[in-house]
Amino acid sequence: MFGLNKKDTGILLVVAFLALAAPFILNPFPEGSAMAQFNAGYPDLMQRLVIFGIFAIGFNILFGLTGYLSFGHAAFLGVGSYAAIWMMKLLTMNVVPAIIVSVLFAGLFSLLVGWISLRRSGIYFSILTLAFAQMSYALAYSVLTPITGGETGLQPKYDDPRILDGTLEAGQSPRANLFGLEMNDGFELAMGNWVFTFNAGYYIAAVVMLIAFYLSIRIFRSPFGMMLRAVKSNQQRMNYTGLNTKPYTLAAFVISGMYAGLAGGLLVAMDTQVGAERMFWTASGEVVLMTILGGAGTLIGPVLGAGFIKYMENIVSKINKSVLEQWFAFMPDGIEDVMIALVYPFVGKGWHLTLGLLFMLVVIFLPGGLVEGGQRIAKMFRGKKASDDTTDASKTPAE
Amino acid sequence: MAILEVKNVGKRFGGLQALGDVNLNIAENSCHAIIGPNGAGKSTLLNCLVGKLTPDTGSVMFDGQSVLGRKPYEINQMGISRVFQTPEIFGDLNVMENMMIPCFAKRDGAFRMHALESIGQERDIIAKAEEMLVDMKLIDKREMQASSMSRGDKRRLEIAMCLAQDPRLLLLDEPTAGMARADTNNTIDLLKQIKEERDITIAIIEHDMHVVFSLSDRITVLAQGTPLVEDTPDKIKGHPKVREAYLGEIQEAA
Amino acid sequence: MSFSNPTRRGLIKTGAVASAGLALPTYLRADGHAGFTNAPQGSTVTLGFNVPQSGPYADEGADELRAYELAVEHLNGGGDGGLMNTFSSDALKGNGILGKKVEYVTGDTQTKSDAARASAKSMIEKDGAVMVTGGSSSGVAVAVQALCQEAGVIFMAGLTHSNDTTGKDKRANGFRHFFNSYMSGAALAPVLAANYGTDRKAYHLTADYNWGYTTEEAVRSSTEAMGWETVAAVKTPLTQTDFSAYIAPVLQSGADVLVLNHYGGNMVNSLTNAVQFGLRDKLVNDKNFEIVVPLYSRLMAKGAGANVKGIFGSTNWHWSLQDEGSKAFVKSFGTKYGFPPSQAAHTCYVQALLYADAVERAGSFNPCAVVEALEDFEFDGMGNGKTLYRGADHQCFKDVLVVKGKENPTSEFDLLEIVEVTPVEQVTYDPDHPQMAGGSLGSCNPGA
Amino acid sequence: MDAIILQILNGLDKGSAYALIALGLTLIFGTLGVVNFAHGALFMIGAFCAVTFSKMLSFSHTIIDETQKDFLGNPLKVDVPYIHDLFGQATGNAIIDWAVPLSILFTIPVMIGIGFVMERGLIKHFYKRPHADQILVTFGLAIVLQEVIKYFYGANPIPTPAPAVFAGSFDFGAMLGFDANSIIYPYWRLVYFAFSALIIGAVFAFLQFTTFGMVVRAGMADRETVGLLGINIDKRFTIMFGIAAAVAGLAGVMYAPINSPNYHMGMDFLVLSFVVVVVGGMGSLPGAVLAGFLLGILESFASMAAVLEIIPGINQIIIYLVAIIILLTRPRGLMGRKGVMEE
Repeated sequence: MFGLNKKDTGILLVVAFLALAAPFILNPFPEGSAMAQFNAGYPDLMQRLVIFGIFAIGFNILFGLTGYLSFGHAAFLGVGSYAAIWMMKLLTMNVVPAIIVSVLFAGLFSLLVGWISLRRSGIYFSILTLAFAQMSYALAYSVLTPITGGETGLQPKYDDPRILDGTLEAGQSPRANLFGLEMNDGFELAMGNWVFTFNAGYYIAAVVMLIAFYLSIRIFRSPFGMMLRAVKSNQQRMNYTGLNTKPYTLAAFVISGMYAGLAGGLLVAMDTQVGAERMFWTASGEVVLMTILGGAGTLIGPVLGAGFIKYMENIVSKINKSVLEQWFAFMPDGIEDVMIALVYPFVGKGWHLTLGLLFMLVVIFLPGGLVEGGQRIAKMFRGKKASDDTTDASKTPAE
Repeated sequence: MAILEVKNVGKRFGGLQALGDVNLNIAENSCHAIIGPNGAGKSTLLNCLVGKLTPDTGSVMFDGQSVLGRKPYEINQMGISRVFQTPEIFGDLNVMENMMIPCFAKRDGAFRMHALESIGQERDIIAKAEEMLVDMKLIDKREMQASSMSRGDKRRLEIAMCLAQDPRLLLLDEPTAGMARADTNNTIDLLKQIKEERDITIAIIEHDMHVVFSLSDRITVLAQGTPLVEDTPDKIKGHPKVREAYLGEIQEAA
Repeated sequence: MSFSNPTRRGLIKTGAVASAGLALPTYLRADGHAGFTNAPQGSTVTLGFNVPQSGPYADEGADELRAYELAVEHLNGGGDGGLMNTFSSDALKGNGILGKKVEYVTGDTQTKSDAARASAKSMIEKDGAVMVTGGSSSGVAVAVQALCQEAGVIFMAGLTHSNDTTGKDKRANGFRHFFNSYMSGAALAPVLAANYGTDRKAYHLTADYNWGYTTEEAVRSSTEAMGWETVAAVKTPLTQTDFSAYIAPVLQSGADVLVLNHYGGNMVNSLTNAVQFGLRDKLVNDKNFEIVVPLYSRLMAKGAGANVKGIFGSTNWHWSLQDEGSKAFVKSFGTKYGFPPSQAAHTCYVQALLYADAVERAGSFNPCAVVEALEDFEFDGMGNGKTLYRGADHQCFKDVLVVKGKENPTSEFDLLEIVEVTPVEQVTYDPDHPQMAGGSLGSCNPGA
Repeated sequence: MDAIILQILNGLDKGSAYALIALGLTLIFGTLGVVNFAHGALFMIGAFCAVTFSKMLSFSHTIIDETQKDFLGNPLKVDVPYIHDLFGQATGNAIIDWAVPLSILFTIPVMIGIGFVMERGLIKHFYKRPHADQILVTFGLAIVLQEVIKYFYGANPIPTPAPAVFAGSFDFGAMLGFDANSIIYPYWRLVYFAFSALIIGAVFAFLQFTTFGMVVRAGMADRETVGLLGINIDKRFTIMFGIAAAVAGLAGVMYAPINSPNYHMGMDFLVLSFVVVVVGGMGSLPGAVLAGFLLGILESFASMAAVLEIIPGINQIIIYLVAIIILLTRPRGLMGRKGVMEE
């Protein structure tokens, strides 16, 4: 189907199902129950999960296939975001032009950065990309304030020109839309104690993510994808086989930069504002972590990694002491206090600690990331028979 | 007619004159060996031919065109393939993929953005790659990861990858270095077969005189960066100058 | 999903039962009948406390959170009632807000606008918060304020000092109790002139982002109006940690006052560096060299240690104030937590109470009703004297404190002493003052 | 002229900090082949060693002073350090005043210990793993370390002053014949400069003139061969990791009075120190030192008001700009070796 083989079609269908059913899957706990704290089925987080999924999928095309570790991809996300918000300020609140322009600008910027950075490889390449991203961040935060809004960022305002849109009614604030369908439109479905939110913005982002994911499968399975893996494996042989590695790596770099721009444009479409912090080096580091955590070079790994980190950031950081008190309320007082004292450093304001520990555990015990973890579990269930079946669904020959 | 003409090539590294004034013609469809003691400049010369190094002086013409100033991949696209001392293959890829890559390079040139096509649909490439694997007796290992093969198989694969591009000139840099006797003999047989079956010129750098004398039509002896003699294998064996510079080694090896 | 704190066990059970049957607090849901986002259902109302819990302002965020917890306790009738006893409005009864028990959710802004918006969105979308408050930087305040305007909830800004928050980036649904750069400049200038004379040459080091720009502009224009001359103004990167390269040339320039338009870690480091360079021991133009820090906070003063001694700055509030409101707040905060509150804690506590009071007076949680109740609301007894929430820009106008680092602190909290309480008249400006120009409030948005 | 001398002085001082941090990083990379993202955290822990040590010195018992009131109007509790009871108030205060220099003695064993534990417990298992894995695991470790520090010490900076004798600044201007006050430099920063020079010199001397150092240098050049000689290079590498940790820690201790330590100061320096190492050439010790000073001086010049007037914002990007230019013109940094970290 869609020019994919059976196995890849399977993966695509699984991801499509997960994306479309996310409002159910992410809200497994009834409202009001103690576990409802772990529900993630609200629009903003669902949107972020798929958008950062796109970011990581794109990063994986560069890092997973060619092995070039860019430490500056957040800059492309930021450039895409700024391009998108300016389209919304100047042209229209419709998200389509914003997203197209964000991909375009990120593509151009990544072409420039890639063209320069790809003159070097290894850590030298990483530092070059890092340097570009840090310069972008520093300038966006300070001297470029007239263009970027600096510290306070940019938001669409009532009195922006927006030449394609009519003037807003007084008191209306500009809202991002897709030909009139507003991003925060939607409805809720209440089933017993469960409430499921279906949000237009999320589904738009999810469809874009599925297209992006489908394209990434196509790239992985294409001769071009094979060339990229060959670059990672042995550049010398590439050169002596009459292949010019520079345009291959540059193309991969630009494609992943465009994915980042797409993610940036979507972020703006879903949440109409940009701040320079999204270009800071830690944001670039985050996408590296997502990709490696999920499983670099695998198709589905980056999506899993992105989901995992964003979930941690948004859910675990909101657990405060009174939530813990409620969880452990059934315990006798003394034990309750001990439990709270034990758990408290790891949640709420300590969520960074949990994240750091998890990185370490995953890298130490699951070098192939979460995908490898899944494979090990699958192997345990399938028993011995599966042990020589190395072509696990989500694995690619890139491993 | 010479397919490769090397004229007055010289190369210095700092204070070291690696190549003095090298003149060398390699005739089309011949097998030409370049021998010489360690440090004679064999590898430097080879690197000058494939674009890894640029000579300070002189010219290198391949089939009437200069190779100087071109990048390795451009020179390869002109029809020169190189086999390395330690097999350079795509270790992370499987054997079939290793084989397909030169086929693509031959068909599509140095770069093509075939990002949305499926490998599975490239039937002509698959057919050609499979044919090469059958020829090289590697077809049973097509799904094997290349880095996990034996050294001899890696060498076969590398040669096969070079041949898949139908090069006019094949450069071999000590193809049997570090090989066991049996593997060496297999490689000699393979190269002999290639020489007979294909329209191809072979240039070989080799230490192992057994290999040199089994394969080559002409031999150039390089010493201290300059060609000492160039002649047929028989004559080289008895040449006094060669004996002087190189004697012990020839006799022991032969 | 949102829980109140003090009497935890009993409450949790009822809370769980109540919300299990009823409230479905996603803002898309409640719209239908109530006509505004996240209309509280059942017997509780949820507020969102969005403060920095990680990153450099985490300690300030922790203090804000303490203040909010205290405010919730007081609103629900617990504790000693705190400022509710001294507040000029007596709408609050200690029975929650409009009879609904106050519950809250917390989130981490990380002092990044993206993270702050994500956290605020989760409060609005997931937890059904009807008001979001908190934060410790202007970037975050502006970003979250814009979000709340779109979503149709009220935003009560925490610590944000840039003119922009109620200037060019003001929004109808957003309110700021904290003072701003203009007020700092206006309050400081006369005190500086009185202490250091009117013939001074100032050298500004300015954090290279919006807040820095507005602060530099404010201090410059007010000091220049007093007769000072500005010799140079150099911008320093936010990520700078060592300011030596910026401080070393100060003396060469012939300046005799250094103004550090820095906040947080930047201010701690630049002040420490400046003192290290011995600037304050120097005599320039036959005058003692002086350093000024326009925006002070006790937490920063603590970070800079002995270096703050004798250095002037301004602050929104300080625990050593002796009016009834301040004393009441210090007492109930100090009794609960064992140390005096910071200005961030004070402004956050007051904001929570002001919101609750406005809802009571409006008789509705509807953001538009709340906006109406808060606009041009005059009150007293909250620690800053008579205060006006101006309707034109949603900025509070009140006395501003000029403080000075204390020479002989008696404890680690006793670092600043109040030099002057600048009366409100002196720091009031027109809503269309050039430093505030460029924005418009729009009108209140109650949500879909 | 005096402005330029001042910025050179400044750059040397700044550069000495960069060089000192980068030195340990490149030492670990050169010997162990490990990209250590936790190096910044080691620097931060060093600074907190100074904080901890001065807290230990001023470990107190509480007496109630009825004559003073605290903020709630209760009698004031006054902390009296035990050290006052031991040595009397004057000597006690003098010891507390000298806490930072004294804490060097405390820091060295602590940091070497942390280095050993890190290397044996974690880093050792990553020698053969890809650099990306090393980066991720050490980055995770860095987060964990800084969160642990934050848990115990909070997020706010903690003032850790230098001894009172070092307060104030030295007037070079007067000495060199310029106007008074035209070139002043704080005593403590001069101490820091001298201290870094000492440490850098000691590390070089250690590697150059001892057998141990010779083996390690050989190991840096060709690990396998040295291993074949039957020398237990692993044990030496563990010791090197301890030394690198100690160097980072010492850089942190002495830095504490310059900038009040906070939990994220390691991350603030991490990117910078990587840039320094890479510009110097991965694994090259002289390269790291040279690049540290170079970037320090350039950064100082870029922050001059006169320069900023011509190119606004140059101070924000100068380091990265220089890094890009150097890497494009010198492929392996200033003094890097071929083939290192290029795959």
